[in-house]
Amino acid sequence: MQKSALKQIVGIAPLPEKVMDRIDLVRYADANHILGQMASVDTAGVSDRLNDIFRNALLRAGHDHTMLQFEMNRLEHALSGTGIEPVVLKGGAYVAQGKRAAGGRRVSDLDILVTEGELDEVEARLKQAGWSPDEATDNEYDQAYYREHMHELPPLRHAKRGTIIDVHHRLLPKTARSNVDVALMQQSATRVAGTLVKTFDDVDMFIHSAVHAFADGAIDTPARSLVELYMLYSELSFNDTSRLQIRAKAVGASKPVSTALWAIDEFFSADGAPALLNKTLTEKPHFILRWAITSKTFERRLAPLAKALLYIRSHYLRMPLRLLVPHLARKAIAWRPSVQKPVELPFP
Amino acid sequence: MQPEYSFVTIYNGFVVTEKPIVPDTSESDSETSENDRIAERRQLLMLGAAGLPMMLTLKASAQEVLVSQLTCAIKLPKRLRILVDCDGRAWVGTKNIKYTNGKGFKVADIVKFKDDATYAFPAGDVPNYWLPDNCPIEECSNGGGGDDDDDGFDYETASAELDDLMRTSLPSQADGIVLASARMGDGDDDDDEDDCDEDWIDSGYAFYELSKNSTILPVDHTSGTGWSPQANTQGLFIALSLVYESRHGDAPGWPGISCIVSIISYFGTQN
Amino acid sequence: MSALSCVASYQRRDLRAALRNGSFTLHLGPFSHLISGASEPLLDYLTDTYRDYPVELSPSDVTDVLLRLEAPNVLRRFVRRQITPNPGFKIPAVPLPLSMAPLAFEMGLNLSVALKCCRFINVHAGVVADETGAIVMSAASGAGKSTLTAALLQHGYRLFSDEFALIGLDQPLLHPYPRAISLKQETIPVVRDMVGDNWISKTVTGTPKGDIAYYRARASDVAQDKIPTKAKLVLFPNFEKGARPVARQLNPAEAIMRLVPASTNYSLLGEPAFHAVTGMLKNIRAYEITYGSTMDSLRLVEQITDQKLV
Amino acid sequence: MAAVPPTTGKKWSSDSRQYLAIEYDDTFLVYFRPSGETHFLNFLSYGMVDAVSSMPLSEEEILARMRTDFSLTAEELPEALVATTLSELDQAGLISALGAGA
Repeated sequence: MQKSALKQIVGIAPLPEKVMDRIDLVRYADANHILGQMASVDTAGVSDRLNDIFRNALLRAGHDHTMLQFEMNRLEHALSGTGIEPVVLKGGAYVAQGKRAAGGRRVSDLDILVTEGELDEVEARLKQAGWSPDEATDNEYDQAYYREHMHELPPLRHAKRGTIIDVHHRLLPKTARSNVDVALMQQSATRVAGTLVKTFDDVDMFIHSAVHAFADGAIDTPARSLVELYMLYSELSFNDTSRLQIRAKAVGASKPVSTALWAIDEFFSADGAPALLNKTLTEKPHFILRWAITSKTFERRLAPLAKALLYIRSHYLRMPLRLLVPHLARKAIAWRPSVQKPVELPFP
Repeated sequence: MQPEYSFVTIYNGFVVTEKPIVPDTSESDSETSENDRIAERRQLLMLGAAGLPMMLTLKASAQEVLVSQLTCAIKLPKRLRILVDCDGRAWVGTKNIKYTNGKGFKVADIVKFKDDATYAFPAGDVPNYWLPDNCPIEECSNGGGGDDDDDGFDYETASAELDDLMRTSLPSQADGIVLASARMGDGDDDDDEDDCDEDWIDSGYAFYELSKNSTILPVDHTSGTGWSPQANTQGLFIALSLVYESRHGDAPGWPGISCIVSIISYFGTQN
Repeated sequence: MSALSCVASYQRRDLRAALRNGSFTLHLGPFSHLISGASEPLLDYLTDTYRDYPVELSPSDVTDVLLRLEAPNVLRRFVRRQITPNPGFKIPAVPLPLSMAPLAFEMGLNLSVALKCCRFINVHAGVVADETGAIVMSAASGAGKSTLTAALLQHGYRLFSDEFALIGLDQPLLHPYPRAISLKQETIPVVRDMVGDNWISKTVTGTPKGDIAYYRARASDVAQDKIPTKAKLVLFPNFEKGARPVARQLNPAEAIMRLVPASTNYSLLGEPAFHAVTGMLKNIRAYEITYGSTMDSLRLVEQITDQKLV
Repeated sequence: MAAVPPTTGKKWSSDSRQYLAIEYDDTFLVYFRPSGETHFLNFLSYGMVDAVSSMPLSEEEILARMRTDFSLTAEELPEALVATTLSELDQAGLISALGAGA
C-alpha cells in the first residue's frame, strides 16, 4: 500500500485516479477497520457505488454507537446512587463526546476506568445488573488470581445483551516497564453532559490513545491507531498542543506521545506536529521502530518481520527483562512467516 | 385440509396466539372473540405466574451469532506460561522458571513447574515448530538463525533481512527492542556461578510466556489452510487449544475454549 | 450504467485473463462483485451456469464485493491443487479441491453478501415473484425451499433469489438477486426431472455438503434484476416425508419472530429494519406449510394465493 | 437474574418518544430506540409501559391500574407477576425509576 493511503482515508489527499488503485484503497481501509472513518470524512463527489459502500460502513458504525450509548446508560443505571463516576475510555469516550475520532468508528466493548478503591463496589453493582465474568476467565483459579494479585476485574459480559465491559483501574499492566500516572489523569477528567460518566480531557485523550498504541502492545491495529491519533490531534486547540509535551511528561507518557507525534508528522504531515517535534522532542523513535510501524501499517512485503519486531517490543514493554530472556531470545529470532507450519485439522 | 386446531403455541418461551387458518367463514362475532381474548389473557397470566416471561427480546440472528463466533477473542486473565520438552510434551502453568545465560533453566524450577502445572499435554501434542532448539540428541548449536526448517517456503530474503536487522539493533537496545545477547543478566543477582551442573539444564526445554491480558484472536490463526497457528507463542497457545478441544470438546477449563469451539463449529454451519 | 455484455459473449481466454488479473466484474441486482482467481473448473462453471450474467472484464468503479478464489498457500499451489474463497475478511474456510471451484465461488459470494452488504435487510430466504407480488420462503436448509422455489419458477414466477430476501430500507420492497439455485443431494434429481438436464450444472461430488449442483437462472430473470416488487405472502415451508399437507396461518408477530433470526443484519440496521420488516408484513399473510411432495406444496400455495398453478 | 432491590414508593415512568409499537392481535412489537432492540410485549407488559408513559406510577399504582384496565382479579394478576415484569422492563430500559439514571 502507498504511504499516501492514510491521508486519502482521512480526506486530506485526493482518492486515487485509477479504479484498481481505488479498489485497493477501499480493501485496505476495510481490512484495517477504518472504512467507516473514511466514509465519515468528506464524501462529496464520490461515485454512487462508493457511496453505497460508505453507507454500509456507516450503518455498521451507527449500530455500534447506539449499542455503546445504551451500555453507558446501563452502566449509569447500575451505578446509580453510589456516587462513582467512571471515566469512559477510548471509543466510548469519543462517541460520548462526539469527537471526530468517533465518526464511522467501530466499537465493540465499553472500557471504563475507576479507582482501585471503587473496584469492589463497581463489580458488585455490575453483577447485580446482569454482567458476569466472561467465560474465558470464569473459573475459580482465574478469579482467585485476579483477586490476589491484580486487584482488577476480569472482562464482564452482560448475560442478556452479550456486551462486554472492561473495568480498569490502571492504563498499563502492573508488570509494564513504564507506568502512567492514572490518578493525575483522572483528576482532570470531565463529566459528559447529561450523564454521570466522565472522559479524559482532550489532551489526556490524545495521550491515552498514544499510550494505548505505542506503550501497551504489538500495535495490533496500526492503521486504525494512526487514524485515531490523527483525528484526535486535529481537534486539539493551539493551547492544547502547546501543553501536550509538558502534560505527557507529567503523567509519564513522554515516549509514546513522542512516537505518536512522529507518526502523525510522518503519515499525515499535520500542521504543528513538525515544529513540535523539532523543539521539544529529544529523540525520534529508533529507526527500526519507525521501519516496523511503517511496514506493518502499509502491509508491505516484510510485514511479518515488522510484526515480529513489534511483538518482541511489546513483550519488552510489558515484562521485566529477566522474563524475556528465556523465551524471546530462544524463539523470536527464529521467527518465520506463519504460513509454513499449519496444523492440519480433520474436517469436522 | 381443514384446520382442526386453534390454541396457544409456546415459541422460544413466549406465547403466541394462533389463529386457525382459512376458511373465510371463520369470521366470528366480536363477542366470542372478546371472550377468547380474555381467556387467552388469563392463560398467559397463569403461565406468567409460573415463570414465563412477559416480554421477549428478539435476539441477534443465527448468522450474526456466526459472525461473532469468528470475531471472538480470548483475553488471558493472567500470565500463562508453557513449558515444552523435546518429545512434544507441554505443561501449562503460571510459575516462573529461572533462566540464566550460559547455564540454562533452573532444574528445580522445571520440576516445580511440572508439579504445579494446571494442564499437561502428552508427548507429541506440541507441533514441531515450538519444540526446543536444543534437544539432547542434536548438537547444541544455537542461534544459527533457523536453518533447520524443512519445507521450501520462500523466506530466504525475509530471513536475511531479519538477520540484518538483528545485527543492526543488537548493540543499541533501541527504544524497547531488546534482543538476547550474552551480557543480559539485568538485575538477576541471585544466581551465582557456583551452581553445579545438575541444578541447571540448557537443553531439552523451551519456555514460553503469554502476558496477562494478551488478547488472542483465534481467527488470526486461521488461513486458507484452515487452522494455521502463527509462529509465535500465541500460535502455540492456539495449537494447544486445538489439542484440548479434540480431547475434551467444549468442556470448560481451558481459557477461551468456547471461542475455539465456536470457530470449529462454524465450519459445519456455514451457508 | 450502460448495458454490459454477458459472459457468453466473451472469449474464454479473455475471461481467464480477467480472472487472473483480478479484474473480472460480475454485476447482479444491486451488487457488483470483483472476482479473482482463474481456474479451468471455475471457467467451465461461469461459462455454463453464469453465461447470461452481465460482466465487465475490467471494473468501471469500486465494487461491493471482493472475492478471491485462491490456492490456500504457496506450497499447496504446486503440491495438490486446491481452492478457497477469500471475501476480504477472515473466514476459516475449508480448502477445497480445485474441482469444487463452483462451490467456493458460490460460498464466497454468499458470505460476502450476507456479511458485508447492509443497505438491505438480508433474510435467508428464497424469493419468487409474479406481477401480483413476491412470495418469501424462509426455511432451514433441508426443508425443501430450493425445490419449492424451482417448482414455482415453472408456474409463472420469476426468480429473485434462492438465498437472500433483500428488503429495501427506504421502502419495504424486495430486490432481485437471481444467482443460480444451489441444489443439494437428493433434490438434484428431483429438480432435474422438473426443469430438464441442460439447466443443471455438472454435479460437484463429495463436497463437505455432499453432492451439489446448480440450477441456472433464466436470462429473463437476470434481465429483470433491477425491478423490485412488494411482498404478497410469507411462507415457512416444511418438507416432511409422508406428511399430510397442512397450512397454518401465523400471527404476523410470529412471522417476524421467525424471519428476524433468519436475517444476517436485522439488529445491525435498527429502526429502518423495524420499519421495513413490519412494512413488508403489512396487509399480507404468513403461513407455515407442511407437505410431503412438491405437488402438495404447489397445491397449498395455490389454495393460499387463490391462484391456479397446476 | 438477581431480584431487584425493594422499590417501595419508587415511581416508574417511560418515554413514548423512545419507542415504536405495533400491535398484532394483542401482541406488541416494540422497537426501543436507545438500545436498538426489538421486543415482543404481551398485553400486560405493554399495558404497563403504556400506563407509565403518561404519568409516573408506583408499583402499587401500576398493579391496581392493570387489574382495573384488564378486568382482572387479584388472584388472576398477582402482585409478584407485576413486580417481575417491572424488573424485566427496567432491565431492557423500557421503563426507568424516576431519579435514577438520566
